[in-house]
Amino acid sequence: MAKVKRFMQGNEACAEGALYAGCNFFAGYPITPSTEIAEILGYQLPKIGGKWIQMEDEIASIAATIGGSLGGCKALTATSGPGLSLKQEGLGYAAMAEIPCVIINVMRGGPSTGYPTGPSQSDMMTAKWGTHGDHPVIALTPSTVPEILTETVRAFNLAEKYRMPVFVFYDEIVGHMREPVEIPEPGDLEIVDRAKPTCKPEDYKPYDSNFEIAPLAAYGKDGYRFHVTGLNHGDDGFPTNDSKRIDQGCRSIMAKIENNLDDILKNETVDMDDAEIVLFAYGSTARSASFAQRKAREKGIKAGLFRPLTMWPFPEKAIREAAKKAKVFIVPEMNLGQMSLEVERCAPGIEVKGINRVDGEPINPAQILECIEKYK
Amino acid sequence: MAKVKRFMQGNEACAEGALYAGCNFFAGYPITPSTEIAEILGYQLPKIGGKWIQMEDEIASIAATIGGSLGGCKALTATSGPGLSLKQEGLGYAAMAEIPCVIINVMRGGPSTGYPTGPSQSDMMTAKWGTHGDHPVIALTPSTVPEILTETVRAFNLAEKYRMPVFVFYDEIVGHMREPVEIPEPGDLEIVDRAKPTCKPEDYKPYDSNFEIAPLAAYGKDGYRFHVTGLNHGDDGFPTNDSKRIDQGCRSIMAKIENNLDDILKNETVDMDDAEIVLFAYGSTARSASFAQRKAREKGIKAGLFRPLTMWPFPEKAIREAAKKAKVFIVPEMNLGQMSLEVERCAPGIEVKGINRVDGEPINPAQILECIEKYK
Amino acid sequence: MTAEAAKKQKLSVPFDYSKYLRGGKLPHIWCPGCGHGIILKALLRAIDKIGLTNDEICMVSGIGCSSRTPGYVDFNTMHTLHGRALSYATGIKMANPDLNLIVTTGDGDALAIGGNHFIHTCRRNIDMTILVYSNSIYGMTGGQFSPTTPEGSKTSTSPYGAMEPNFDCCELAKASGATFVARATSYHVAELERTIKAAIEHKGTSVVEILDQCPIYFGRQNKYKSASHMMEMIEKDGTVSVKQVDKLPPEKLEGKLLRGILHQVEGEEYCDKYAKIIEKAQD
Amino acid sequence: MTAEAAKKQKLSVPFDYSKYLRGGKLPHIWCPGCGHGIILKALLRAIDKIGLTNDEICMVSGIGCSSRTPGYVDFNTMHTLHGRALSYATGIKMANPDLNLIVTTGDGDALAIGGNHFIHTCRRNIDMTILVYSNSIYGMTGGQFSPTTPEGSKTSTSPYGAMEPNFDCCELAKASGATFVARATSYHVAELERTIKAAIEHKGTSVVEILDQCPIYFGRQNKYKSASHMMEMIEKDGTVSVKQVDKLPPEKLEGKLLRGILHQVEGEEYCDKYAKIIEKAQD
Amino acid sequence: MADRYELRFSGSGGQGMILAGIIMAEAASIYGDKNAVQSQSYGPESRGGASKAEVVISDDAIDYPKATAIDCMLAMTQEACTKYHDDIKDDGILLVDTELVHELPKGKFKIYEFPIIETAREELGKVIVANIISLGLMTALTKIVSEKAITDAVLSRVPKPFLELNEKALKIGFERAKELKEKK
Amino acid sequence: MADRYELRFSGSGGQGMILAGIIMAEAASIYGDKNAVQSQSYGPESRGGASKAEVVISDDAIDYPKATAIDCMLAMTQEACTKYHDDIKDDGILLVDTELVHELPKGKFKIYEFPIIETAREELGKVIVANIISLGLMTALTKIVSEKAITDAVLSRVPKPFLELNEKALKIGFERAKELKEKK
Amino acid sequence: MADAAKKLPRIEINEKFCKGCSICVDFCPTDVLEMKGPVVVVKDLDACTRCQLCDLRCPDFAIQVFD
Amino acid sequence: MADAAKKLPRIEINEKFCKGCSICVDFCPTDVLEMKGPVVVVKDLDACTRCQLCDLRCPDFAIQVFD
Ligand SMILES: Cc1ncc(C[n+]2csc(CCOP(=O)(O)OP(=O)(O)O)c2C)c(N)n1
Ligand SMILES: Cc1ncc(C[n+]2csc(CCOP(=O)(O)OP(=O)(O)O)c2C)c(N)n1
Ligand code: SF4
Ligand code: SF4
Ligand code: SF4
Ligand code: SF4
Ligand code: SF4
Ligand code: SF4
Ligand SMILES: [Mg+2]
Ligand SMILES: [Mg+2]
Repeated sequence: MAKVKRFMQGNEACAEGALYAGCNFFAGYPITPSTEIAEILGYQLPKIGGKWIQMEDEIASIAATIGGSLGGCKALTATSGPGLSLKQEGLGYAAMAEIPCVIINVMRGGPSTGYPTGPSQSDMMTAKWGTHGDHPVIALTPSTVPEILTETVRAFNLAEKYRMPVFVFYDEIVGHMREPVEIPEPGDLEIVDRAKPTCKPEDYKPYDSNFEIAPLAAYGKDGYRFHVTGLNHGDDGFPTNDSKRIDQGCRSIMAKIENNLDDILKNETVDMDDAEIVLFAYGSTARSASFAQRKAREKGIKAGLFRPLTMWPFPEKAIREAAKKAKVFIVPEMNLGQMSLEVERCAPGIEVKGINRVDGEPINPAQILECIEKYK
Repeated sequence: MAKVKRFMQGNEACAEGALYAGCNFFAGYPITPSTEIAEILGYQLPKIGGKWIQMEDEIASIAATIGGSLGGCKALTATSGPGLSLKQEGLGYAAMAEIPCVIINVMRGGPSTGYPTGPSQSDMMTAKWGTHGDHPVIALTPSTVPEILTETVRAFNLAEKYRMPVFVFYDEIVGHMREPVEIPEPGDLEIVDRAKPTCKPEDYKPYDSNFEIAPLAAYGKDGYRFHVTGLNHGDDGFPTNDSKRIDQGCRSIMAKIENNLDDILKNETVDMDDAEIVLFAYGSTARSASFAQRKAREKGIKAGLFRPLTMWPFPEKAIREAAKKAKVFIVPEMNLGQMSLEVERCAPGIEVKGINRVDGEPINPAQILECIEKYK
Repeated sequence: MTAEAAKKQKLSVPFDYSKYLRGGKLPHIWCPGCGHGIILKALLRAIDKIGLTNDEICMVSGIGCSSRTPGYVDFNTMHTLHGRALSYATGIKMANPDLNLIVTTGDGDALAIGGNHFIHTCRRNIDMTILVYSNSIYGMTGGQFSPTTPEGSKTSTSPYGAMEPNFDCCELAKASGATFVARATSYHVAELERTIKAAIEHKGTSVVEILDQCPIYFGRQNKYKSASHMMEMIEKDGTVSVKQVDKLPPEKLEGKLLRGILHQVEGEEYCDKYAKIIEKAQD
Repeated sequence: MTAEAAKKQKLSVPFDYSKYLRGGKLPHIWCPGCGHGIILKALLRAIDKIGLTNDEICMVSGIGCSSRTPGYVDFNTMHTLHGRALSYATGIKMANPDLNLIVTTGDGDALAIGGNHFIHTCRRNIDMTILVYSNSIYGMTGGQFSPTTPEGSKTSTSPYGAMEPNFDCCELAKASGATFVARATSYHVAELERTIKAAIEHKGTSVVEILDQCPIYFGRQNKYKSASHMMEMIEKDGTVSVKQVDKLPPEKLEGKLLRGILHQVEGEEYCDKYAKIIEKAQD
Repeated sequence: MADRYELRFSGSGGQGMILAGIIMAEAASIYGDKNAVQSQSYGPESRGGASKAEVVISDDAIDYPKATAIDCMLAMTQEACTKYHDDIKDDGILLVDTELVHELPKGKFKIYEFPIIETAREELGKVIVANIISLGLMTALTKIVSEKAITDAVLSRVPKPFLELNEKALKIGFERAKELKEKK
Repeated sequence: MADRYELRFSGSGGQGMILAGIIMAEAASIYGDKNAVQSQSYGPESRGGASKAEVVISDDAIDYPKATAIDCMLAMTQEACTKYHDDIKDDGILLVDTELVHELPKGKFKIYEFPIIETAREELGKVIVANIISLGLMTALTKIVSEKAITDAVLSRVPKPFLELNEKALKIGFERAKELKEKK
Repeated sequence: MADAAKKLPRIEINEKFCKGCSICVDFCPTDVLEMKGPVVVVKDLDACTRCQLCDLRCPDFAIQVFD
Repeated sequence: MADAAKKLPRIEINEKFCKGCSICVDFCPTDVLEMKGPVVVVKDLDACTRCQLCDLRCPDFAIQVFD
């Protein structure tokens, strides 16, 4: 039987993906252009007995989200630029205390209040470095409405699997545009649930270093009692001043990522085999890049498209690989050059050309094509 | 006559520097290990008729600081990691609205509450990318107590000159250690005051694009009335949807920095002329690096030290220059590798070796020397 | 006859708003029937009655429809971040205590995200006038419930009816330490003007909660026929003047909010106190 | 004689705290004479009187000396961020309404940086017990003034004497919507235990402001001779029980804070209400 | 059909232009067998001022979601017409409401004028269905979706009591478009 | 003198070890003609537990501010002694309080035992000046600063009524150190 | 005063500013105004008492009443 | 009850936990306790009324009174 196809908005697909993934907790605070996610879930979550709350601000929202997660729920919050800045301290807490949760950031013009209804991709570096201190980051960057659905599902899976906050970042264009989406049926997409402890309650250690990722119990649900803190802590979750354990703790939250790159990274590539001109693009900009890449190939130009769906961790190895054949990387972004810096770092000696727009307008295919032609 | 010499703590030198620079407004919220700055200024500022207030949190502190600045004061706030994360939205506002102010961040172990009394250098990237949206950043990184004084003065000068928030970032070690400091007398150090408008009040435009940096009037002090917003705005300070003006605004706040690198950058170099092994180090870590570099030279190893006092904007040109002769960059940092990424980007093809500690202990000279010896 | 000419003839003339308005900024962005414009006009008349000059005023706001007010007036003006207006205003006032600070803010801006700064500003009793444009909704973002949305109301985030209890903004201000607390509406326009005037004239933190209407989001979702309908039902019939309280039987008071100056006491003002600290320090 | 043996003999035995304490965590980090330990002990006795099991309780805190409480007790415990405990607790409670949420927080944590979450939690009337360890100081960071530091006090950030007016934590809680509001002290230990018990048993948001002492920072800077001296002056002589108010002449009440349950009303609890929303949605 | 067909619905907030765009896209992609992407521009205040919705229809996957060269544009107000007509193709179509658009732009594209709002008001008694009439017009003018597909799409979004009204509105659109075409 | 001379003052919070370190450093750098850097370690709770202050003294600029190889260490409690003695040089000095340190660590360094606290209590009636006695002892044992410099440094920090007491405490330190040395 | 001598007020409506909310119409005590399509117009100037309520309640600076 | 028959309570002091704050000493109604250097000791067990106030007010879980 054909799948149900619905014509829906990016933000709607996000809510749909969250529900598919088993999300049963949402806490948020309205902000353009992400508000629809909260609105839809405010309608849908009660229907399935899930919990939904509008908090007094974004700080409270991320805090409640983390609390909901520790209460055993799959928890989500959604916001945009200014809200992302406010959530930073809480995000660091989730990373440090290793609490799964998913954060959607629909990007609008910044900095500050900026251009609330204009599209942008200028929060990409904030995703990685926003909160103080070294912390692990996973950030996914879908380009289409169906992809927002599937990447939101993947975000929940990664969050639950790696016990950490996982971001989905997309720009206002993808968030507000509409496309037909085939609604997956149960079983169509993989769903990862949080590993639960199986040991005796008295043996339970929420940060047991015998595990790569220790199972996380829920407060009051499984008979395990444990302590959680944002201070550096030992296996048992209690604060420690032992410099060895501090070091281990700081490194192990990063190692979760580094040791599982194959599982976490996801890229789409088009015509990369012989590509001399590599377009590195994400979000709605990747759609323009794709258009331009097609046209370029039609003109016989050896252009390829590298489209990261996992932006953080950065696809360093793949870029280093691509750099071996490429003579130029073109990085179109609706910002003043953010991911292009990472490309530059990982493609030493290769020219990296940014196409940057910060005027509230999308980067159109013609602009990219023109740039490609300069390098052909 | 000999200058007065006082034995003082890093944080004390910071307060001293602020007063020397003409700081007459402080708003803050206590947090280890930066609290002494607030405490000292709470005692000193009233003595000179300056304003001092303890706000209810860090968000209010940065807001009041910006308000104080628009009221015509030279304004300061001071914090550490978690407070820095909370101030992010406000910092973006200051950048966007181009309001001078100085922010001290005394670095402790992170992420999250982390290790409040332990030293760290893990907020360096947050300085640059913490708030959402593209925004200009100046961040200074003193290594000694006397330098904290002089760099705090320089921070005020740069803030007032370039109409933007300027950071001074140092680690807990430099913040809490004590050294003898020669107290500069009036006139010893350059003091920059905010450019004031000279036009007729009705002609005044706070973002006049005829200036590289338009003069900033003060509310209620000079008879100029004007509007300030964190939205994208035109010359007159009012919100605009004109994509050209939005683009111009976003770029001009960055151009202030890019066009004045010579004025803003400041590095100290030791034995760099023939250096094959370049130590790139800052803050207290630079002191260890300096020790190690000396010892290495004693052993005949061609080691040099590159010590940025302005970390942001990144000394890209100087590093590219140094990369021409260097065979390796060694970057010791009390974090898991932050500035080393920038060095890597700007030294394409050259090995960049990080020495990283995140256990709450300083990086000692022996550790660095050992690393140098591996590359000799 | 121009207003000028009328004045000369000593006839009663309508108020000339233009001296306080920035040229070329009208019409404002507010929707048809939005109460925010009514408040702005009453505020300008109050300022005129007090006789403040444009230079003597600094108006600060956060983010929201209400917070767009400063953009229209020819004072020292600042449009800040969502919820933070009072902290910016505190900085400005400390730096320059001679300025008359007026903060225009929404129920969301002041009481949701800005709640902490609201209570702390009241506590400090720093001299400023806080006008809370209280329309029971987040207007700017398209109609989500706020901490003043009546229980049961439909909003875009309360499709099953709002379930959260409300703040009483005035009680909160009073309990926090504000020395002047009042409630007004955009329906009772003359009273509104008088209340704002009294609030500005009061030395210390003054809070005026002004019930007004968002016909577009709150109105439509809750089946109000028009802006006037909302003003009639919510502002006129939903409130009672403090002056009438004693005269009315209890059943007439039920479910009604009180209008007027609800609380006014003397209390030493923050900047005045700080001036004494300076004196002490310089001793 | 062991406590066990004593119990068998039906003699009065001291309370056995160990069943609620985590092994190996004592002695705690609090300074000699710090009131926080007294509060913790009273809390444990209250829990025992109610008969809650360790599994049924979730204790959440922010950052501060007071916020270290959860580390010592064998419940579900969470030490969060400065000021944010109530928001974390709200998430946990929503996810798992069967848990008894107890939040231990300081005057700085709850009322300075955490003020917004404090008032909104009270407003929602979500079922949790908020214990504010009110020692008039930021203890953890070395003694800066807080929103409850009495005017004139010396602290490390008020060298000329604190100039800011205080919050009345209980008034603020009440005005915000809390349905149970009480004040207690670490001096009146039996009353403290009873009050905490009543607070936990109350359904809805319960706030207990507990006056206690920081002899190290508040005490030393303000010339108190000892912890006992502070307890005597501030807690014993500085307060009056609500039960005695009517019996005392006005001059005996001046400058005194009231102790006891100051406000208790019924109000539908947040999670109960939300359960109804779920029912409605699933209809 | 070329690899992409681009439509733009423009007018002022409240005229239902975004809904019209969505319905057109649904007609193509859910009730037809094509692909479609709809996008829109929000004003800075999301209220008042000109607003527009764009629909790209294609037999293949659609990457760039915004208009590049418009095949057919509807303008329901003068402001929208003036602001947005620029990128209509030379062989494209511009449909305007006669009541509100007086100044016609210059260009090589074909211009059709029709009193859409007036018809909704006078013939159907409901200004609110002007956007549905316009969908009928656009469908018949462009033939980019079938009349059945647009009818299905419209009716799936309309509450029962209004089915007939909307069907009528669509039909009016279909018919008058034919007349318009014939006139040219 | 080598290019750096390192001292460590250790004990428990409240014993004035940090102040002692600061005074020693001031003696060297403000009242003497050397350079000095003082640093300290804060416990995670900044109260209770072992605490230490380190002073590096040199004729030249001092880069690394922490101890690398200790020339002279004071331990006022057993915990501090056990925790911090590790990096005393082979030819270094360890001075301990006899009352509180019972288990002496093993090492090639010289160990001096002296009842510092007891002397403060018994001879001067004020436990609080134990740290000043220790400064006297350290000065005389190490000769890294002059007696005049340390005296100036101490007295500049002491309120008038306590000048004499502190001077006495220092003198006791100077004298007893000489006796200790002679004994060895 | 005799009816003949009565001087009528002048009601100025700024059509560019008027957003047609009808607040002035709905609350005019003597029913002077009415909506005509999207803007307000004067229906019965004679009845105007110069109470200014229309001005005071107009959110849009769009109506003023002169003697 | 005759004095001879009086069964004395047992006061257990945990010296490892006691921080010497003297709260128990200062508030004991019958002056049973006293400070000895840094910790508390029993001075006059005979006077103890078993009121438990010392336990209730001790912040450090350091003193308990058994029958
Ligand atoms: C940090 C942050 N969070 C959220 C928003 C989005 N936002 C803008 S205005 C607003 C609510 C405004 O409501 P209110 O203050 O009541 O003003 P009104 O529009 O109703 O006049 C919100 C949630 C924002 N701009 N910044
Ligand atoms: C965001 C943030 N700001 C500041 C701090 C520093 N800080 C830690 S605890 C504290 C105050 C604690 O005071 P209170 O809540 O009264 O608890 P007490 O220590 O007095 O028991 C402060 C300011 C922090 N940890 N995080
Ligand atoms: S959305 Fe509501 S509050 Fe905002 S301008 Fe429109 S009517 Fe006013
Ligand atoms: S600093 Fe004060 S509040 Fe903190 S533990 Fe010590 S006495 Fe208690
Ligand atoms: S002035 Fe009064 S009577 Fe005249 S039109 Fe206005 S509201 Fe009506
Ligand atoms: S109140 Fe003002 S905007 Fe509304 S209809 Fe009347 S004149 Fe027009
Ligand atoms: S039980 Fe009572 S009488 Fe006995 S020692 Fe304790 S406080 Fe004193
Ligand atoms: S109250 Fe407790 S800690 Fe204090 S002296 Fe007595 S037993 Fe020791
Ligand atoms: Mg509102
Ligand atoms: Mg406190």
